[in-house]
Amino acid sequence: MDFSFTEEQQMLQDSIRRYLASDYPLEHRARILASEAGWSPETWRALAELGLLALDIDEADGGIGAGPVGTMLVSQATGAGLLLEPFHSSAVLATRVVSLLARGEQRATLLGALASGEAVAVLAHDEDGGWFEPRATTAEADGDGWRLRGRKARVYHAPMARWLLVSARTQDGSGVFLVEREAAGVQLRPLRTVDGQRAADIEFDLRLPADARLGGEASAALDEALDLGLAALCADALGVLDRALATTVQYARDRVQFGTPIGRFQALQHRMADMYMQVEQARSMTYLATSACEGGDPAARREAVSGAKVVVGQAARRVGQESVQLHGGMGMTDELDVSHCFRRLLAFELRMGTTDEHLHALQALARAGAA
Amino acid sequence: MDFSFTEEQQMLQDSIRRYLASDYPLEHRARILASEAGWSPETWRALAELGLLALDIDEADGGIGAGPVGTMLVSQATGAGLLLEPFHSSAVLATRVVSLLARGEQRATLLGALASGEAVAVLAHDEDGGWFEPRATTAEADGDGWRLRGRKARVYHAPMARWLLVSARTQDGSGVFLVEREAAGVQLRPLRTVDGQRAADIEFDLRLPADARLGGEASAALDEALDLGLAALCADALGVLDRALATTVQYARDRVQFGTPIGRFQALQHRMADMYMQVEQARSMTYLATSACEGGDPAARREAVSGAKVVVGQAARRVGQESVQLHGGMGMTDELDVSHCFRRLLAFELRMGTTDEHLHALQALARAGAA
Amino acid sequence: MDLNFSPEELAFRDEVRAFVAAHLPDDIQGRVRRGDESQVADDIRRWQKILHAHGWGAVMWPREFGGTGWDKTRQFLFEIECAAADAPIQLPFGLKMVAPVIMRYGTPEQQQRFLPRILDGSDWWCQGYSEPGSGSDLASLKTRAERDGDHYVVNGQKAWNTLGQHADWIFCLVRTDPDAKPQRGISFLLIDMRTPGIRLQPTRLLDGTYEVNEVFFDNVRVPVGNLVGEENAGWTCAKFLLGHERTNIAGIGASRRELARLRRMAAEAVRDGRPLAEDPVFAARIAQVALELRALEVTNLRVIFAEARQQAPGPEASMLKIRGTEILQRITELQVEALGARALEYEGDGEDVPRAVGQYMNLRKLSIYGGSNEIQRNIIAQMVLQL
Amino acid sequence: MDLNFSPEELAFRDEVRAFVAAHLPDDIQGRVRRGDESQVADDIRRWQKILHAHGWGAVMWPREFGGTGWDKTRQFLFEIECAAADAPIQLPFGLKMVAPVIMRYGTPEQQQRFLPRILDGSDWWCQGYSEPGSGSDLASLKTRAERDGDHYVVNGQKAWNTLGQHADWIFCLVRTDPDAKPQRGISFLLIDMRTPGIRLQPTRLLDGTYEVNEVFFDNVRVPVGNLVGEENAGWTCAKFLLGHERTNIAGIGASRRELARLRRMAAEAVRDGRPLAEDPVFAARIAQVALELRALEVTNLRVIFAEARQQAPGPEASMLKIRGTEILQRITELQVEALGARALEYEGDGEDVPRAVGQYMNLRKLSIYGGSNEIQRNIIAQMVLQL
Repeated sequence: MDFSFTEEQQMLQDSIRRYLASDYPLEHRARILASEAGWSPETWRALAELGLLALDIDEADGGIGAGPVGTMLVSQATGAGLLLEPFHSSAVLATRVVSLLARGEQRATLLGALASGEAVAVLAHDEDGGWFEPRATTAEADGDGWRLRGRKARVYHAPMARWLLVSARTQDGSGVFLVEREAAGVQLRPLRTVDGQRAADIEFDLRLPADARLGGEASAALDEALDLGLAALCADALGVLDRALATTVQYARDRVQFGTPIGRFQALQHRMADMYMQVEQARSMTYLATSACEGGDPAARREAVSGAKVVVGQAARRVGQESVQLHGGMGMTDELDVSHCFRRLLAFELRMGTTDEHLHALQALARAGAA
Repeated sequence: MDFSFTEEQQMLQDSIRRYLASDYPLEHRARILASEAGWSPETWRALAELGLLALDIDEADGGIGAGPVGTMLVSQATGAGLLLEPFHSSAVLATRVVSLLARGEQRATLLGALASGEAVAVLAHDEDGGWFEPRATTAEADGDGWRLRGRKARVYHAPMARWLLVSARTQDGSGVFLVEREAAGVQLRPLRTVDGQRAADIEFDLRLPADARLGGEASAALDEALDLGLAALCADALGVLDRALATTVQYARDRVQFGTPIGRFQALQHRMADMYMQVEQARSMTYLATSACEGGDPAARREAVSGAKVVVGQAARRVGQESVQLHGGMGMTDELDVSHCFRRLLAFELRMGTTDEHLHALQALARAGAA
Repeated sequence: MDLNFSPEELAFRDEVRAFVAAHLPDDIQGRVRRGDESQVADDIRRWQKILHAHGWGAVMWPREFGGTGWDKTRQFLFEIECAAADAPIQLPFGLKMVAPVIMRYGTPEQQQRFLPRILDGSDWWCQGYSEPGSGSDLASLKTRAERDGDHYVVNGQKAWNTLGQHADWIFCLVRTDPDAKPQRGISFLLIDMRTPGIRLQPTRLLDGTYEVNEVFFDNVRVPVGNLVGEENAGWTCAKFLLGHERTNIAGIGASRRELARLRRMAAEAVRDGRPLAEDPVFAARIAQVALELRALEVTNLRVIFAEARQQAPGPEASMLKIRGTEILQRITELQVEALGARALEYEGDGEDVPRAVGQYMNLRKLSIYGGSNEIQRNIIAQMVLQL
Repeated sequence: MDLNFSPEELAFRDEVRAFVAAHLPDDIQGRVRRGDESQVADDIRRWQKILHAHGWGAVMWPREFGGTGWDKTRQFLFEIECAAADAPIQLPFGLKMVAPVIMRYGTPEQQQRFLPRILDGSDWWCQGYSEPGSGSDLASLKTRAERDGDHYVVNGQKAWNTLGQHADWIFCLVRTDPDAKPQRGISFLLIDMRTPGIRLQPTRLLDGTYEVNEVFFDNVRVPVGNLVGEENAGWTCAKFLLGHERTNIAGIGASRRELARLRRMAAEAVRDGRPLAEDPVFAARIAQVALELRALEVTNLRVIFAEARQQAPGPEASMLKIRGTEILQRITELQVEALGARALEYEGDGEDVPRAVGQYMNLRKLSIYGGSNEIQRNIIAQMVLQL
């Protein structure tokens, strides 16, 4: 049992932390948020230069191969920095899917473009009516290629992606298909999410060449990549939770009412103590999920990951709400970071399976285990 | 809309309140609790002299006919006084069942004995596996009489009753049967409840004469009496809640730690404010249930009564726990009244249908209403 | 004790229901239902004029000032019916806040000048109470008003001014004696928003909307005739106003409406192939909050009944504020849960989606504004429990 | 980072499991399982002797005093296995409370005299800290010890003395300098329970049981050799003790055992014709508390890992205390809910019924004793969050 991090892992986190602290202040972020594109290609290039876009590319492919723990540490920093750029979507989720499935020249091309920041890819997986599996998206063999049809919902960062990795039902189970975002037969309806990020609903009805399918039957690889993505999303939320708690505690120290800093009022102290405990429990479950992503047992991994999603999601709800409440009126403005933490935490509750969906999944796992 | 009480109603409450305040102090109650019988026939006679045992007997039968509101007010006082004697079991529940069902000479005999305090009767209704209807107790026609078979669970005050009014399934629905507690074929297993009261599991296997059945098909009358009994039990619990809150607030004013009365600590203040709100919400639902018992619509009555059982039950849980907690170590002893309030509130949660059972019932009612 | 409404009250409720159904314009109702605030000021003004034309412009005012003179029960029923029908709110700043102060402490001239124009919707009022440094601790306010001939010269800054961008008038607490104890040197001043030196700066909120402002006063000259009550006695007005602000503070009407909406959303949402309303865990959450709301309705009626006998609103109103806002916030939370992942899309179309998510975020304010729930718990502990 | 136990640790766990399975007497195990406290003192002593015979009498002591010298991870695994197997608790008053104080501040003579008899279960210790007037505010204690030749003469009263009716010795905080500031005039004294002038009065608890006493001291003469540390420096010992008391404070073992019991009870209970475990609402409650417990296990391991590097337990232990007691209390609450109306019968037979109800009531103490959860929240706010 070891809760320490290697020097390398620590350095990865420090590098992104330092970059965001110096080059990504709240006002700068506000301008990106308000811009047409909703992200900064400049920032993206900087992340590439820091090597962070190769974080989840194996060393054999020329990447860092930082693994779940390194991904967790960097994700905590992207959360704490309220990063808008598609690190999680492209450099974690999509990159892992490619690493697990693509072969040969395609693999090299894709990973190279992703690592350099030249292109963004996103995994188009979520559908309306359920998060866990592709249902309404299908790929049928069509001559020597594929016919891809269906609809994906609220795909984070799709508008800025060159490639969409589309999960679909196939005759042999599931497959992942590489689609150019700008291809004919791909229709994006861009939207803004509750945390101000750019996403899109996407309709597919197009023919694809045979090699558009990455690897073969992809259920296990998809599950593995999604679980890593969930663990990383939990780590991102943990970073937000840390920031929300820290900013609230600081505000309580500074804000004077009735001649006393409000942080001296015992009722508020106890509520901040509760927030602290929520955050620490969220941290423990994030560690547990990350650790499970290093292990080989998919059932144990899914259980830890869903458990983390629930515990972190519940902390997100309560800490988000309490942070706003303890800031009083100031918490209701978008001037301070607390409101942006609140919205990102709300988005976390809803993304990649809601808290309720993961709670259901956990109970189903428990029933399956008991049977 | 009128939340006031008549002078007569107020006087009823005052009379029992005064009696308990002067003649039923905690030490006296402790002796009754520790006694073999678990109740004081003396106290019972005093209640009879105050006329309270005729409270729920109609005026036409020579009683007070105080109705649901009068019953509520007196029950608040029996709760606040932590009364151990079978007022609720005999003078409310059993008396109402007799009033609604018995006829002629039998009616006169029973009500006379109940009003005078000469005899105690209890409604044997609860069974293992569900509160709402008799299931495992049946009465079959047997010549010119009945064969009563079955088992009732945790019948409050049964050991001190002369008569058991036993609800049972019959060919035409439900019936209530008058059984002498000491009759052959009646087996009591006495037990102590979590609030120190005396109760019994009872097995029945005996023949009864034809007139043992009170009235005819009794489903509606049973429901009406049970709902009144539930409303009265809520009122009793409300009295306990009032006492628990008052005693906690007083303790917080008096108890000095770190040079300050603990009632000055804001975190504790806010928790007592929450307790206060729980109690007031419980009061509102008790009023609503009582008012519904005066109305003619059984579905609305059951909805209000189940709603009250849930809200009062949840208040019982939280206020009971918080009262003990805020008393610190002293709350863990049985020296102060707070522990006795705690136990009576716990019993309330479990009696006459648990909080969960009534919540289920409410949802079933809502589904039936929607369908 | 009788918890039923009287036949007269029920007839009154039916009358209100029929009136609102007949007279609330469809376009306004549609916007309120969708949470579309694009024409909020116009909607509020139009509805105020419609009510006024029917004699219902001010249901909480006495008849002598043009109100309906209704008792609190009828006011309660009126608000419930209006909310249920998706009528816009009536702006509280004139009707419920400054008007009672003017009725109680204003001169006859002030009453004649200001009250009719509040009643008919001509004047839009806004509030100048809180400041950046003084939220819960209102008495620490710093905005100064110095006497200069027959004018006060006002300098300072107010915060959390709601919808002041539409306002004709603002009522302000200002410090007229900086040397007195905090509560002693405060005065209550009415200021025309067109006076030179007033500048509004919108504050963008958590949910991305603009509904509050900061108001800056730079040598704003206010005629002394606009002082209400005596100089330095403004704290009396302030407390009086805060007492009246608490009318219908439980927000039963809004919670009922949103609960009905939640039930509809849960019936329409599909989870695991069946209506979410049939999911036992979610159904239990709805049942729980519905019960709490039912209890609060009765509690509200109890407080109304007690107040009718004691006149002034007591500290029990704090309970209505706390529970009322907690319940409505909980309902908005459940609406978001009912939407599930669909709630991620904030700026999309669809009637429920942006409304529910926006409302959930926006109504976090309920437990902060109007005396935070922490302050209300202090009041219960100190005033009710005497701790 | 690696959250897995090492192969050595897993082998160790299996060894403990096998030992307990082989050596815990059936009759003791049965009583613990049923919550039967009729022979609790004897059960505790017997189990302590069995552990001691195996060299495991004091798993938290260093080897030099006869302990196992195990690290915290092994201590953690040991306690979990013992709890899971329904072994009796090991009495903390000697092993975890007075012994560390004697090791740190005691003379070599005191160490030789007292520690071996704690280890082998010969001496039963109890605690004399709290007083009727000083619970959370320990430093306000009033029990006096006055020097008279080579004795202290002790007068006063202690409260919340757990299981002192079986005790051979009591460790006490006493006031030796009434004129000093509250924390300065306190000394740490070891007192033989057979000394004349000591009288115990049992305190009947909420759940009807006797497990705590008041202890009265009437001119009790205590040799000065029984003073630990210096006179008037007892507060140092007191704080040191409170720090060590917090070892394994999260109570993961007990919570795990009770969670397993809850699951069994829910599987056996029938509600509406099917197992309660299949009721979605109840299943969700169990799932929730199970998740919270899982998170706390990891948090506990994190704290153990951090402490191993920093030596002393930090304020994070307060979190373990709060969440650990809240979770165990919640599990006992759910056990009562699983029983439903059957829980009404407190003094009946049946394995689960009286045990679950009695335990629910008895364990209300968890959030009060050992530094109330309110005090623990103060500590987090002040020591961790620096508020």
